[in-house]
Amino acid sequence: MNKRSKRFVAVMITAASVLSSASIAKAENVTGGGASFPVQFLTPAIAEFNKTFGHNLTYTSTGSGTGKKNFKSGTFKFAGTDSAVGSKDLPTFGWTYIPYVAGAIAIAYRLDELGGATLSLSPGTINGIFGGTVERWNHPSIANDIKTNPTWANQKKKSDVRGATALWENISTTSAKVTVSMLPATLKSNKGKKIEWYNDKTKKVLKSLTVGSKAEVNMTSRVKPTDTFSIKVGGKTIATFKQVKVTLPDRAIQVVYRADTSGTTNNFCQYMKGAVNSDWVINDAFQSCVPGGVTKFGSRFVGQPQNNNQANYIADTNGAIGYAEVAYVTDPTRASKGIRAANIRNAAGAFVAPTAAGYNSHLAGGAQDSRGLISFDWKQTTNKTAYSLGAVTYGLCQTSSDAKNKVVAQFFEWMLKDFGPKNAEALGYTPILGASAAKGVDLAKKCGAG
Amino acid sequence: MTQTQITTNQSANQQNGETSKFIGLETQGVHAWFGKHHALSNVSLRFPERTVTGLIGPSGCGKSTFIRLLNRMHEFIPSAAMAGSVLLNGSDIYAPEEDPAMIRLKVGMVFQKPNPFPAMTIRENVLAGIKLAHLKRSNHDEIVEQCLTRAGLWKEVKDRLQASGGSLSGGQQQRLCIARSLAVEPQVLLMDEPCSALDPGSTLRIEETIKELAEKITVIIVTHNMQQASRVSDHCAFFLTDGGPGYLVEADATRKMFTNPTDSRTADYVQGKFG
Amino acid sequence: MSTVANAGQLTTAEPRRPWAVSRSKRLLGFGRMLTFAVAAFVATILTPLANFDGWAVAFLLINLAWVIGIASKLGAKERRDAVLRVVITSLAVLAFVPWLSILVTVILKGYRAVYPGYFISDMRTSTPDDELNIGGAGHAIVGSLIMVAIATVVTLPLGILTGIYLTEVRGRLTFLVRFIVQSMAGVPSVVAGLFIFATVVKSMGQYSGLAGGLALAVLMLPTVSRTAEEVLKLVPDDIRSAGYALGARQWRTALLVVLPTVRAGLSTAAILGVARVIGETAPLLLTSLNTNGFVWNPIGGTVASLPTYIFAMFMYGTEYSNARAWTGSLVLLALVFFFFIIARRLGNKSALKANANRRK
Amino acid sequence: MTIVETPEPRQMMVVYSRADRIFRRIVTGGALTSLLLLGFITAFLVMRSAETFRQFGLDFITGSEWFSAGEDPLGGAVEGAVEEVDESVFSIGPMIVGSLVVALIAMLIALPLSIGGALYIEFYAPRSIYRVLVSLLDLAAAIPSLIFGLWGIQVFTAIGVRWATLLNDRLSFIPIFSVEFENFGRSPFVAGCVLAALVVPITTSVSREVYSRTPRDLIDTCFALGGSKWGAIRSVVMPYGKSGVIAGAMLGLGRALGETVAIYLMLNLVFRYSFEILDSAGGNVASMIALKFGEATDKEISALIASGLVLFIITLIVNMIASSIVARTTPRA
Repeated sequence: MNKRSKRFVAVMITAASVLSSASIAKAENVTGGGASFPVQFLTPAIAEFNKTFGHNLTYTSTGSGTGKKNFKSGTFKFAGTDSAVGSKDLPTFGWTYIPYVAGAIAIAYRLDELGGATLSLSPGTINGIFGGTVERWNHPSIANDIKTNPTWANQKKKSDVRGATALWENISTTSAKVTVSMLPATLKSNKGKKIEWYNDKTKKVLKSLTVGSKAEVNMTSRVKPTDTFSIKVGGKTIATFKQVKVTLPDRAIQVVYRADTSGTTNNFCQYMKGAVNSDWVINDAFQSCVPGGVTKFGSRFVGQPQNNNQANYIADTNGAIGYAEVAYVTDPTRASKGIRAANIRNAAGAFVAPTAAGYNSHLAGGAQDSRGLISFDWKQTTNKTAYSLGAVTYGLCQTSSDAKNKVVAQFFEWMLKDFGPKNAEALGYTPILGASAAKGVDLAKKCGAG
Repeated sequence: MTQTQITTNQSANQQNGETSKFIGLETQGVHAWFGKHHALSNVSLRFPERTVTGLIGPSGCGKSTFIRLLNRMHEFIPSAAMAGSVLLNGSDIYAPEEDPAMIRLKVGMVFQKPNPFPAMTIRENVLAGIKLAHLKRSNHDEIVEQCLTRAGLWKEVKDRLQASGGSLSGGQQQRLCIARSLAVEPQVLLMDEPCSALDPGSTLRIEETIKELAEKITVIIVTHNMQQASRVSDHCAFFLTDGGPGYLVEADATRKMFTNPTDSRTADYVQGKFG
Repeated sequence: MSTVANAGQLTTAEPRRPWAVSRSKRLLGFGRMLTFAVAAFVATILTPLANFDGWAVAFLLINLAWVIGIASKLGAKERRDAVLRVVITSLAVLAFVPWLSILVTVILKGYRAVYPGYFISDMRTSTPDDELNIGGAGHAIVGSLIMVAIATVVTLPLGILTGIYLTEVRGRLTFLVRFIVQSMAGVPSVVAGLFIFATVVKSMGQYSGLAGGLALAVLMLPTVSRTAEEVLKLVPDDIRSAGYALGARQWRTALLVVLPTVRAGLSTAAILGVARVIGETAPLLLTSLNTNGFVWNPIGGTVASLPTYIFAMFMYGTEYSNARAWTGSLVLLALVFFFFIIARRLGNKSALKANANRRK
Repeated sequence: MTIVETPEPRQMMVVYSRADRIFRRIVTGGALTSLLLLGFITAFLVMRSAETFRQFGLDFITGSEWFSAGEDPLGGAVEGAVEEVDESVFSIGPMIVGSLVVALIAMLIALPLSIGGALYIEFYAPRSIYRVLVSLLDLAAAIPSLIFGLWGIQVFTAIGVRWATLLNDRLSFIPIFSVEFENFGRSPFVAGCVLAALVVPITTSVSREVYSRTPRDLIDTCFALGGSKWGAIRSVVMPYGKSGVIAGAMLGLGRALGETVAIYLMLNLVFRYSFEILDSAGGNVASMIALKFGEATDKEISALIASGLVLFIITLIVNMIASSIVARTTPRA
């Protein structure tokens, strides 16, 4: 054996030992796949799970339909889906649904003329835009929504306190709510300091709180449209809100939809049909769910494959609007290009931002059946905090006793109890909480239980 | 036209190896066609043993076709046909029960362009026939040396037997091809214009080789070159065509053909009056 | 004669190249190009032309204008020649620009996520959005190589047999086989994927490296068969005749003489086939899918591959995942180039080279 | 001279020994595998798409609507949801037309570039970089289309949109350059440009190959007769290489028609016949298959396979034309 081949063998042995040590004994290879909607939640979850428990779980985003078919044929040990399993895809073996995470779908847009202000849209306007009747941004229905929900914009480019942010929400034309949220480190270093809602014009403190252990605190106050307000932490300003006069430009609206068939589209269409206009058709293809189809709109409606391309296109195009899972909209790279998520008016008449809290509030108003499926209630006329547009995504697992199924059970239980509540929100998703989570854990325990 | 015969003055001689006794090679009324084209008509010839027979004649007179008929290489051309018989040791090589591969083993061939096997070394080239025909030989080194010596190449290549056959000069390559043909111990060696692609120096060497070979085996050589025919051959056969199929004009001892031919056309041709 | 005597005395001749372009002329040409480049830059500022592509167009137009301008001084023939020269050079530049742009893009965007671990670690415990010095594409590289190996093992014998059939055996179906092989080169890759999905994946009940390899084999077979045929055709008939004349049977001639002669060429055929299929994405999305970890078992479920890895990283849609996608592209391109260079070197070594040249 | 009767020719058949016959049988078997494979693929496509063709007939090819009724979506979260009447309609007319349009755009751009590139390499490039150029060209032909797609969407789209805007500004009076909506990013034109970039190396490579086989003495003769380069190229090289260039173009066209990933990323698919090439609305069969596959119902999968069959037949025809041109015109050695 010459020197070079000796070195080669040495390298191979090292590589082999590295690889074998990575796959600890009893580690299970478990393959699953399906819906692309939860991918940005599932990917970090799986990485963390594999790291913690030493297994090798894989999830490939193939779309819910393929996921369900592969689950039925046993090709996937577990699957993810945003919709119920159809009669043709019902597996012949024992199986169960597990609701494990949800996510708000944002109406994402970019309109530079707004100067970063957040748009508020009523269901009627959304119907007009996505149904093709509202063609330009200065359409009266959009202007009207702004009038009923004046836009307050943060004038301060950068918060003076690192890791602390403030969010403004209108409660009515004369009152507003401010939510201050802080990262754990910021919370620690600012403990005991005062959070103040300060009126810059009258130089008065409207509300004041002390930084405690809660990462998110709310303050509500009456406001005058002409005043300017600062939110301060320990005397340092983190945001300055001012009602901005928005002049809507005479610019064409470019609707950007998902070109591929997807559960996101399906859930968007469910919302449109349930909460907005019953003419909509529930379908995985956007072209098929708009009343009358999009063909007649030609290139004014543009399809993009996959969430990220759709979100990129909106972020790159002034005047574009579309729908996408929140995680793809709040991403800093795209946000810096000017993509924003609109507030949507709910059945109770309030304009709500696509947050985990808002969507959870909406889900809490729905019902859950014995299979774990959560149904939406579009008519929650008293729930002012609900953000109604979103999707719940389910895991599918086999109940037969099998080491791999047990790993799947462990995985879903861990996500519901541990990973989800801790991380879902930061990843742009909505954790399943409360009774639904308890039900989910029960269902997860059925996997591999025999 | 009278049938021409070259009679042998030597009796059939014993050959080495497992091959059957060599009685002689002769053709009887051989014709050849390419599709509808009648290329060669009615050639009857007998080749004296351990001599060199030169086949001469102008281009297109069917010499090459004829020589390829002698070891069944003719049939590789699609649409080729023949008539008559070619007798090797008294039996027709075109008889249905004859195995062409066995015929070719007894009747070797050297081609116009040197064609050593490019992927083989000089040594492997010499032994190629043994390997290809699946012959059982144990004395490989001996065969290599013997064949290369007979082909007049041994001194030049003995130190680089492992070099590629393609690394030799054209003349050396052709001698390598001769050595390769000798390794399977043929009774007859056909040479189809073996020097036409070579320079005069190499040609001379090959001609010497041919003369030496004829001490042991029968050589049949097609050549365009009158000087070459007169230098190397013991007998000559003159082919001609009048636009139709080629035919044999006459065959005789070379000296007679070049000095006192029977047919006037032969005289004209060997004197270079046409061709 | 005196002229002859003079000629004889010229023993030390200086080598000269009267046709060469002089130094000053070259400098002049360079200066002219520089001037045009600046002019083109000015044009991009003053006209709607923008960016590098606009500059290039302006540059070419100015060149063309100059040639037509000076051409008025020339005869009709020279004028046509000069214009043709600029037009053809421009077209050639335009033909090469996209691919150079791709090369530059892949390198510039791809080098970010390169670190030694990229080649040996997988994504089992890391996310596409993690720091770029965590995780890697080792599993995808291994998966790609396994699938390509399967495709090669399946295709090479079939391709070579087809090549031998077309050149040595030449049976009754020669025309049909050649025709079908050429037609198969046009099977859209997504159709090949659908076919293997419906047959192999469905019957095995799982996605697998084997299925992926077979899908690639469908796409690779025509390339290999055709190249094999081309290479075998280059073997001069003399060589075959020499084999037969030595008393060899056809099969021994084919296997012991013809095939060894084109060994290098056949390796080239295989490698060209590999280079052709290693970047195929669509069929793998339907047959082998993707996974996060190393999978060595070709029938043990989903397997990652470089194309599906790149695709998944790109679709994940974050800054870091995008960087990973480009690094994957860099690795993929490097692999393709690597195979190509091997093919080239083998091709150059080919014993047939000399023969092929002689034929020309 | 006695006239010799010419005997009947004895037809000669190459007789093979047993070993040879076995060898030939094995080789033939290997070669027939390719035939069988293609047969299997075709049979599979025909079988799996039969349902679709039975239901929609020719409308599948001429119609322009694609609607897949989903299977009881989550909205009705009740056990055993009611099966509705299946209203699915599948037809791919605009996708076929769109595939042809994009491929034609690609070829129109690629062809002059390829011919120019090939002529440059063979007749203008300095000899010192000739080999480098040829190698680069072959390498370019091997770049995976996925990378073209990434490059297209992240680098080229911006450039393509600028060109499209310019074309639209100046030439919108020509119908194909007019747009309904000023949105050029995902138009057949931009996608066609990327496809052209993908096809150029292939067609250039083939053309160059053919040009390089132009007999040198013909060109030299041309020069010796006082001809210019222009004359040599026009009167010797171009006619000699014409069929090769056409064959190369057909190969490129076949590739352009079947391309999936690059188009998947670059083109907005709309089920409507559209010939406005700057408008972000086009069609493509291959990428439609990829787009619809993930969430497809069983019936939709049959329709997708039927689309695959149609695409297959189209590319097959193109390739047949290409190979027959090649077969007819390959210079005989």
